[in-house]
Amino acid sequence: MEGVNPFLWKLLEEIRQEGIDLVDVELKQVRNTLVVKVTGELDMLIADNLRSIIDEKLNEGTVRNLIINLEKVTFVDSSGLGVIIGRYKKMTSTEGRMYIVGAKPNVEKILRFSGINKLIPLYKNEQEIINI
Amino acid sequence: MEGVNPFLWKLLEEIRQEGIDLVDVELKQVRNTLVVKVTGELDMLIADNLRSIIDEKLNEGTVRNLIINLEKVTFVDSSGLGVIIGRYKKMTSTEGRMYIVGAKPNVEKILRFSGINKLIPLYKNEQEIINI
Amino acid sequence: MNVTNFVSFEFPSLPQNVSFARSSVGAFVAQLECTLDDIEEIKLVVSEAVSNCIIHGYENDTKGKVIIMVSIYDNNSLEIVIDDHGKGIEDIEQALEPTYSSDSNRMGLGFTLMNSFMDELEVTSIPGEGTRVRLSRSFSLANREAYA
Amino acid sequence: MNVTNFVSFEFPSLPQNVSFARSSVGAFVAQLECTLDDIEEIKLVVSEAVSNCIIHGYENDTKGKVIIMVSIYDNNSLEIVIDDHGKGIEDIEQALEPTYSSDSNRMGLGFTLMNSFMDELEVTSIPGEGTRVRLSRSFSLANREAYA
Ligand SMILES: Nc1ncnc2c1ncn2[C@@H]1O[C@H](COP(=O)(O)OP(=O)(O)O)[C@@H](O)[C@H]1O
Ligand SMILES: Nc1ncnc2c1ncn2[C@@H]1O[C@H](COP(=O)(O)OP(=O)(O)O)[C@@H](O)[C@H]1O
Repeated sequence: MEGVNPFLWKLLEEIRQEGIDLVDVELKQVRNTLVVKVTGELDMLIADNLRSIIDEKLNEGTVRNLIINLEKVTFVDSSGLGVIIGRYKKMTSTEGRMYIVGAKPNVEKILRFSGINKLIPLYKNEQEIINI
Repeated sequence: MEGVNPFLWKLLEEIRQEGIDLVDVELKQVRNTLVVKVTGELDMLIADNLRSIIDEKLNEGTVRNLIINLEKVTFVDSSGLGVIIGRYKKMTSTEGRMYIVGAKPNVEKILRFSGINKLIPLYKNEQEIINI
Repeated sequence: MNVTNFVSFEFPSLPQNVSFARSSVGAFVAQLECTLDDIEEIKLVVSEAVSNCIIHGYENDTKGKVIIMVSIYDNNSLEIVIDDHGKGIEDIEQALEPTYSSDSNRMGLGFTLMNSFMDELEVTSIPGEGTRVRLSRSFSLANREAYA
Repeated sequence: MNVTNFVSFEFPSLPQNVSFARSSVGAFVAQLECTLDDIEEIKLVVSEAVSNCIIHGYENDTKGKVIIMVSIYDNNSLEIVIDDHGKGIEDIEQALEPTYSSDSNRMGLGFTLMNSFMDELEVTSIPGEGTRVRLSRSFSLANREAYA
C-alpha cells in the first residue's frame, strides 16, 4: 500500500469537491415538507455526503418539515445516527418538525437504543404521518 | 489457534462418524430413478458428505438412473464437479443413465467449462427428461 | 476453552473498508450457533470500532492500517480485537463515558454500543502509538443442543 | 499503477474457511468496476486456490495457515496472492497440466480454472516449505467512464 491516489479514493474526492453523490438518495419536496429517501448502508462512508445533500436543500429556506424515509436502509451505525440527530437539531432551530418513516426492525432497534425515537417520532410510512 | 478440538470441527467429525448431514440434500426415488436435490454451495466442505450420501443409496442396488437437481445450488467449484463426475463413472459402470437438472446460469457456466455437459446432459427440470 | 477457528485481517484506513470489515466479520462469525440478530449486532460493533480507528485514530488519514483478529472458541463464544497504530487515547475513562466525543459532530455512542451489545469491552491505548479494542461475547449453546 | 486498497487475511486450514475466504474476497473486490459475473469468477478461483492449500498443501491437516493478500490498483485491476506453508509442489509444470491431479478422486481442474478466469497465474513453491499462487486480472474501464 503506497501512496493514496486510488481509483475509489479519487471518486470520494470528486464527491466532496464536485458534489457527485456516493449515497443513493432521493429528494422529494411536497409543499414545505422535504422527504429524503436513502438506500443502502448508513455508515461513515456516506455520512458526510448525505449530510451535505440534505443541508443544501434545507439552506434553500423553503423546507419547514423533514421526513427521513429509511425503508431501503439495511444498516445504520452511530455515524448514520449522527447525521439524523444533526438534521434534527437544525430542524428544531427553525421550529420545523422531523419524522422518520419505514425503519426496518434492525434499524429501528438502533434508533430506539440511541433514544432518537424520543426526539423524532417513528412511523411506518408517509401516509401514517398525513393521517395524524 | 492452538490444538484442534473445535466446536465446528467436532461437528464435522460427527458428520463423518455418525452420518449427520452437513449438506442439505433431499433424496427421492421414483421406481428405479434416484433424484438428488442439493441446496447451498457445492465445495470441498460438503463434497465428501454428499458423495457418501449418494453412494450409500446407489449401493442398495435399486437405482438405475440418477438425476442431480442443482436448482438450489448457488456455487460449484472443482471439488463439487468431482463428486458429480465420480457419480457419473459409477452410473456408467452399471449402465445407468445420469442427468443434471436446474443448474443456474453461473453453475451451468462451470459445468460447460469442465465439459461435464458432454457426458451428462443438462435439462431445465425433471419434467423435461420425462418428455424426451 | 480452545480456539476452534481464527481469522486476522489487515487493511488501510479507507472509509469503504468499514463496510467490508463488518460484512467479512459477519460472514466469519456466522459459524457460531447464533441468530441473525446476533450477527447484526456483531456487524454494528465492528463498524463502530473500525470507524473509530479511521476517524479518531488516524484522523481520516487513509495511510493508516487497521488490524482485526477474530477468534471463535469451543464454548460458542467469540473474541474480536481491533487495533490501530493511530494517535491513541489520552484519557480512556473519559472516552468510555456515554455521549463523550472529542468531535462535536459525533454522538459519543460508539463505545456505548460496543458495551451494550458485547459481554466485555476492554480498551487499551498508548498515546502516540495506537489503540486496541477487545470485544468478547458468548452465545448460549441451547440451540446447538436442541439440534444434536 | 498504484495500489488503492489492500487486504490481507490469515486463517487456519479448516474446510469451512474456503467459503468464508471466497465470500470475503468477493466482498472486497466488489469495489472494482466489474460485473457480478466477474465477482463470481473471482470467488471460484479463490475457492480453488484455498481448497488446494488445505487438501494438497496441508493434506487436510487443520493446523496449517492460509494467507490471502488482495490488492486493488488504480487501473481497475487486482492481484490475489494465496500462500500456504504446506508440503509444496515438486513438479510445478506437471501440476499445471490440465487434468493432472496427485489425488485420483480429484479432477485436476483447479489450476485450469484459475488460468482461464484470470489474466495471469504464477505458481512458486519450495518443497517442504510451501506454495504461493499469484493471480491477477484487470477489468476494462469502459463502464466507469460511461458513468463519469
Ligand atoms: N481508535 C481510536 N483512536 C483514538 N481515539 C479514539 C479511538 N476510539 C475512540 N476514541 C476516542 O474516544 C471517543 C469516544 O468514542 P465513541 O464512544 O466511539 O464516540 P464517537 O466515535 O462518536 O466520538 C472518541 O471521540 C475519541 O476521542
Ligand atoms: N497448495 C498446494 N500445495 C501442494 N500441492 C498443490 C497445491 N496446489 C496444487 N497442488 C498440486 O497440483 C495438482 C494440480 O492441482 P489442481 O489443478 O488444482 O487439481 P486438483 O486440486 O484437482 O488436484 C494437485 O493435485 C497437487 O498435486
